[in-house]
Amino acid sequence: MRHSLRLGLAAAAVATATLVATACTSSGGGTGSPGSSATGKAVSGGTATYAEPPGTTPNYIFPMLTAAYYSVANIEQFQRLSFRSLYWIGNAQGQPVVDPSMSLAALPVYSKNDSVVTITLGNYKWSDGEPVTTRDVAFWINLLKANKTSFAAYIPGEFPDNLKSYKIVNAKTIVLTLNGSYNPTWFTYDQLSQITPLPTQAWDKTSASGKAGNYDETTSGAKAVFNFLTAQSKDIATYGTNPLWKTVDGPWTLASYQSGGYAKFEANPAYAGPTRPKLKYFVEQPFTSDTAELNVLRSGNSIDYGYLPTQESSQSGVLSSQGYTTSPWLGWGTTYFLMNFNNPQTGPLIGQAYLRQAMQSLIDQNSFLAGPLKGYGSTNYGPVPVKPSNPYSDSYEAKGPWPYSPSTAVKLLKSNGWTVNPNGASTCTSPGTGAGQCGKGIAAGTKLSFTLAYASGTEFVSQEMQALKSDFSQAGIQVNLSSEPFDSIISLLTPCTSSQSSCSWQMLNYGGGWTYGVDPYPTGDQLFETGSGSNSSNYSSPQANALIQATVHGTVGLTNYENYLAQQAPVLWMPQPDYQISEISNKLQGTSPQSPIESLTPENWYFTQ
Amino acid sequence: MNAPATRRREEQPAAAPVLQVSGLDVDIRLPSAVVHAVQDVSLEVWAGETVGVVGESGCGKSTLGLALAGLLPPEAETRGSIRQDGRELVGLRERELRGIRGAEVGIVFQDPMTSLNPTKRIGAQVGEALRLQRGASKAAALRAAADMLDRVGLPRPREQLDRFPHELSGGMRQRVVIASALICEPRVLVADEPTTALDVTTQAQILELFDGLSAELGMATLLVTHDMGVVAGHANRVFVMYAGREAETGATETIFETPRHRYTGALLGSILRMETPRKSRLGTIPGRPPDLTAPGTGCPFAPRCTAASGECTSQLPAASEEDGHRWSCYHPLDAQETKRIPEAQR
Amino acid sequence: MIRFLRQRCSQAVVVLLLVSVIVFGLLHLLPGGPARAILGTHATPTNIAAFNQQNGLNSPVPVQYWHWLTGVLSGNLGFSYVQNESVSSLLAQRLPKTALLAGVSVLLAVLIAVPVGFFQAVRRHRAGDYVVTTVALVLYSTPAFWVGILLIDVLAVRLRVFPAEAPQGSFSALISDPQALVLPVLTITLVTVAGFSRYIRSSVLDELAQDYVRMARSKGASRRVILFGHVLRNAAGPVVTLLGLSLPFIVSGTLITEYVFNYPGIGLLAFDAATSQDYPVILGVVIVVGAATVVGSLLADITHAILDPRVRASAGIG
Amino acid sequence: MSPENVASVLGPEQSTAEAEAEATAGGVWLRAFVRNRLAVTGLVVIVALLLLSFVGPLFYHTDQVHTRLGMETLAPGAGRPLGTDDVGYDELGRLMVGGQTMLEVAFGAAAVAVVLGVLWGATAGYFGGLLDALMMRIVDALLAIPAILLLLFLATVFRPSVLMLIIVVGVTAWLVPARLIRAEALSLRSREYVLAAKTMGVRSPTIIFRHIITNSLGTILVNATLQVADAILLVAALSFLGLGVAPPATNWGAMLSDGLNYTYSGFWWLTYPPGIAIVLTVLAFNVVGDGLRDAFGLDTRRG
Repeated sequence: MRHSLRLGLAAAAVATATLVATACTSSGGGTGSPGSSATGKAVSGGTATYAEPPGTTPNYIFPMLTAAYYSVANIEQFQRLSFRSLYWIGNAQGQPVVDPSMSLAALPVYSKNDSVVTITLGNYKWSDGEPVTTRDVAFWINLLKANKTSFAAYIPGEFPDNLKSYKIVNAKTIVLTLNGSYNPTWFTYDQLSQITPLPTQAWDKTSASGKAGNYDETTSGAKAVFNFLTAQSKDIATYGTNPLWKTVDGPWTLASYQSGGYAKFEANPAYAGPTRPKLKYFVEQPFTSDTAELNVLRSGNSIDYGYLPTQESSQSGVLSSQGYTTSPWLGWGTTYFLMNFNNPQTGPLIGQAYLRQAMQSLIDQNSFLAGPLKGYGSTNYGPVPVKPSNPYSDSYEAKGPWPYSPSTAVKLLKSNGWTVNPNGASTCTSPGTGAGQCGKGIAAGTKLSFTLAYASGTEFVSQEMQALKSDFSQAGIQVNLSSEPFDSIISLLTPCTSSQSSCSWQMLNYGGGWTYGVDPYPTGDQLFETGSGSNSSNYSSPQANALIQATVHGTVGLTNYENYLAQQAPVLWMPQPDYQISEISNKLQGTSPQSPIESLTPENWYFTQ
Repeated sequence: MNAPATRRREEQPAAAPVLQVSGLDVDIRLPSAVVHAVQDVSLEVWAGETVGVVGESGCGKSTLGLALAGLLPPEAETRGSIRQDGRELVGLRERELRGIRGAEVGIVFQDPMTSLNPTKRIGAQVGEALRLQRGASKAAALRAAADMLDRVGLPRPREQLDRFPHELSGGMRQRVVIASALICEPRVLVADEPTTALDVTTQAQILELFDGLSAELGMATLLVTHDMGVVAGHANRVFVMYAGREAETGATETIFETPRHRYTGALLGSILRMETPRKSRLGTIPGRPPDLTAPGTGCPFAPRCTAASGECTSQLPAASEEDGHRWSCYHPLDAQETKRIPEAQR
Repeated sequence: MIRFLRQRCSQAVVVLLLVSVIVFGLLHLLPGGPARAILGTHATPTNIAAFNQQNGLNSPVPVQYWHWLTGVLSGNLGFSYVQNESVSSLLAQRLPKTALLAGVSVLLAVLIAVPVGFFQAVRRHRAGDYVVTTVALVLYSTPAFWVGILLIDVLAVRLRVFPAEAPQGSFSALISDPQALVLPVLTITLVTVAGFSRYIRSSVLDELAQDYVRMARSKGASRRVILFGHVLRNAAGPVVTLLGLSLPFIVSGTLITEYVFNYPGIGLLAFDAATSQDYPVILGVVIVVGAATVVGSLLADITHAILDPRVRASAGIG
Repeated sequence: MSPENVASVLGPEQSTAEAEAEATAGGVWLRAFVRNRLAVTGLVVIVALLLLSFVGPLFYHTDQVHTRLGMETLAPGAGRPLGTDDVGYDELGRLMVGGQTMLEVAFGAAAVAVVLGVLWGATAGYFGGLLDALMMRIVDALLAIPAILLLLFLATVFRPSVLMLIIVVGVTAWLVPARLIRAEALSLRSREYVLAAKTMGVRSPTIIFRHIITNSLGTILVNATLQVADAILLVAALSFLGLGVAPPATNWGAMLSDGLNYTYSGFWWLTYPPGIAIVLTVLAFNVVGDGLRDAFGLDTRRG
């Protein structure tokens, strides 16, 4: 089970599972992209069915959503089919960069020392025939300004707080004036890519029967409009029929929806993008478990675009004889699990870099890759993944400063005042803060013992955790495992202070890490900066903060930041599993590349005879 | 309904008994053992006659009754002969037996509370045999049922047809049971402890009903009971059973006045210890009936018999007969001993 | 009969009230109480405090109970923040699907179990009885999910006779594709038949041992007449009661089966709710299933009373 | 053939004789049970599984602590009679460890359920009246809630552990014994010896323990046996739904559902051993329960 949730910030930030690199070395989208080997003549029409892995079902249609609904399944795989954002991440090579041809606007122009942004819209139309205008962009900005705390992707200090004013120059051009200078890449990727123009002519109203107006121009009006649209979005039973959701600028219109995540989209003939849908319908179908999905995949042809559960990857051959092509899908993110720096018992231990580094040295990523992940993933030693291929990662992360080496771990512990007790619990025998001593807050006799709660339901995570417990014992680090449902794990993910009862967790693994969806430019300002909303492990390092700020406000690259965090191991880096091992029917073409931010573009898909 | 019965009666030579049992053995096979429930029993019942079969619990008398009605379980093995109006019943197949049960042989069981199907209406239950055996229509069966209920003395018989058993008292239910056993006017009626579950007044009424009906229908009635009092008033002849065997048989007066078998004597003697003879139970004879799974070689009553001698335990006594009075005992009661049984009981 | 109905119905009302008390109790058992249950796991302490204030959750428990109960009675079972839908609307969508699955399965189970149970009783302790008893016991002892997966493996994947998945989408899509219902129905039926037939076997054996059966035989009734004319109706009473009582067990089996076959019913709803700590939904399902069970056993008892005049007469039992 | 069946076939006479014959031999039910070959086989199976789980590890040493990635999902072979599981544990050793958990939980839950149910049922049945009505309505209400739903709920509130499973399963399973014992108590309380005890001023708890519960021991024992079987199935279902115990602890249900992740990879040694262990155990307890019930001559439809 992969949980491609991206939780926003407000309540319990953090995102998750997935991503990156593949063990297969082929370029781009992995092995055997179906698109490259068309076997028959393209036909138009037909219904393509996409299998939704368990726990990744859509249930919220209004794009300005609250934290509880903030997920890949809702945004990239549901809303974006109908409502496009200003900038589309993911190019034809499957890299996490802006694709201007798919974007509603041309690349922005920065001026005045990168403090003013000029955005020019392309020729897109709403399905009711109205053009997509800068007024629609302003509609989004107005709603956001009035309701920013309700929007999951809002981070205090960032958009729209960093927006001084905007000015509509004409129907196609809008100018944003910022409160300072920003790194243009960061601003485009992590701020502007969130802006989703909304159909003012249909949505700028406060009741279903009311007429659309300009309510959003006052704060109270914008609140009323937001509340109305939110309420409509909570009426899930009407998703297929509510006329509100029929005004779209994307290639697909929701035709019907069932609670539980079954969604049927109909092609939008008015879509003005580069590729118009050839399929008539696109269906997303939920599954309760990987096994249920595989059962269906194995027993017939009702799924056109499914996936192979990692543990059953040996079935690839059988499925290939059934007319499916295996195609690993690499996501853009990093995988790790958390250690709580503020836990009253184990916080002082976690605060010691040498101990974190020792633990990182005990994680046998290659074994995990070969075993539980069956080769569908890649090693991962830092915040910026090496795969999919991208302009940001540094070769330092390729091998990482702390590859698997139990002897290094033992050495690190011994040289810092610990008596190592393999298969038991190592004890601190040289307390104190001097060199070669255990460190601050660690008393003599302290034992290395932690509890680690991990999310149940994902076979490879469970395997990894069992192996990790076993490996850690080599250096006398005791890990007591408990498995809990994903949701109960992530409900603990919120920054805390040692006096709070919510800080009682010691280690948590929700089976993922961070998906760079909100922030495709992976700066870490949300993850590792002191006090940031998604810094759930309460890591705090002045040096890390400085390096992060440099990436946001300056034009410095990411290298210093990412290498420092790889070396410090503020979280324990884990191998990066592929987002999913897609199984795509040979009859379905045009599916390559698979988006690094996990969005779906069925408008590119078509059946062959 | 009277027509066929009358015809049958005419066909039978009056000189032959309706029911003739000879050398009957019934073994019941259990997984662990074989119960020799009935051994070498011979008896005859004539039309209009009532024979009382008496004995303690476990003496085989009910098994005998079931054998006569062809109702033994599949685990039972029957040898010997049972003739009803000259027709051999032993060895008949289930299908053939089915045609005899209810039509030629009726049976009334002990407990009227459980003998009736709780979910079927009285009328249907009484008329059932007629529908099964004679193929009567529903309406005809109901009409006949009402007649029969009337004959067994159920008040307002027509109203009772639509009622359910639980709405009736015990005595009324037993009348219903009797009516359903007699609806086809069978040649033989086996009444297995028909009054045990009833109160004293009802007992008397039911027994009188039997007397009347067996005379009226010319049935051969076998009255199975443990109650000597019942036998005294309502049987023409008595058949005393012990451990699956005949102990003594003869005319009712003979048995009561000059019992020869010591078991019969004990049965009669046991009554006097009870304050109300009619309620007497036979469990008051010292000792326990023998284990029917492993019968010994001698007289089965020997272990409980005060007069038992060596020969009693080694060999089965042969039957002695005198004017239709038959007993199997090495040390029969003499007149002196008989006198000690109080007059009231004879 | 009227007295019986009145008595039995008032009993059912008491039980229903107790079910509601239990559910209300569960709501309060949660860490964070009902506020956490209703607002979801993402609620902050501040949210919870505000919610408690707003909804009178600081008032005495009986008062809260009354408010909650009147809400439930007017169809307000709360809102699922996880599913983004009101619980009653979720249940309204899912309940018919489960009712269909469970209904068909149970009907089939009864249709199979009754003759099988009769057969076993009649052939008691003979080869046929032993074979059927063994098969039934093995099925009864096998976890339902394994039965389902083995069926899929053989019938869907290897032989490709039936689809491995229940139809998705709306209720009409469900009934328009009966093929896809076969395996889920078969799974529940197999597991249920096993228990039912054992029970019916004993039930019929008990009836066959009754005096009235011997009485019927003594009237010359054939085995067929005895079984269908006499025993059936008497044995049906306990079977109907069993049906009423086994509703919760059937729901349990349905839950597992829905999970295995990806069947969008209330079992799946409850399971998803449990793994995502969506308490309003779990409790909504509990209360609806509880009510259905109570009503089911009420109906069963009434049917029993219709079948068995004695029950009607002895109102006020237990 | 069981005694009550004989009784039903033969009518009152022979059964009395038969019963008396047995009574003289003493140990009526024990003899009847021992004669039931199927039930004895069941008992043997249970003992064998207990030995396998609890004594087996003393003779068959495996490392159930350290995972061996690279040795995972190996087919049975020399030194690993049942192959290895998905993290490299020896499957046979795993079966023993899983059996311990499974049987501990099943016995524990059955014990909790029976104790709770017996006390509740005996109290309700003995006192009768309004108290009885109220107590039994509570049972009805709880019975109306499917155990698995309740378990799903409880399992999300409490962390899964052996003790938690015992309590949670026990707490949902006590209703049936409560009903059975209540019915027994209702009939026992009007018996002469109970009435006598009452008039002599014996305290109610004493009567409940000495007379009601003692005389219901047959029913209790039969039900306890069946409870064990049900608990195993329930725990298996919970494990399948992901609510079992945390690794490296395991139970047969968890092993089976883990193995089912590999259904199509053909790793039969991951599913069949734990699956068959579950089926065998449940089957054995059912057979023993039936045997006991027959031996005690209890109504076949109860318990």
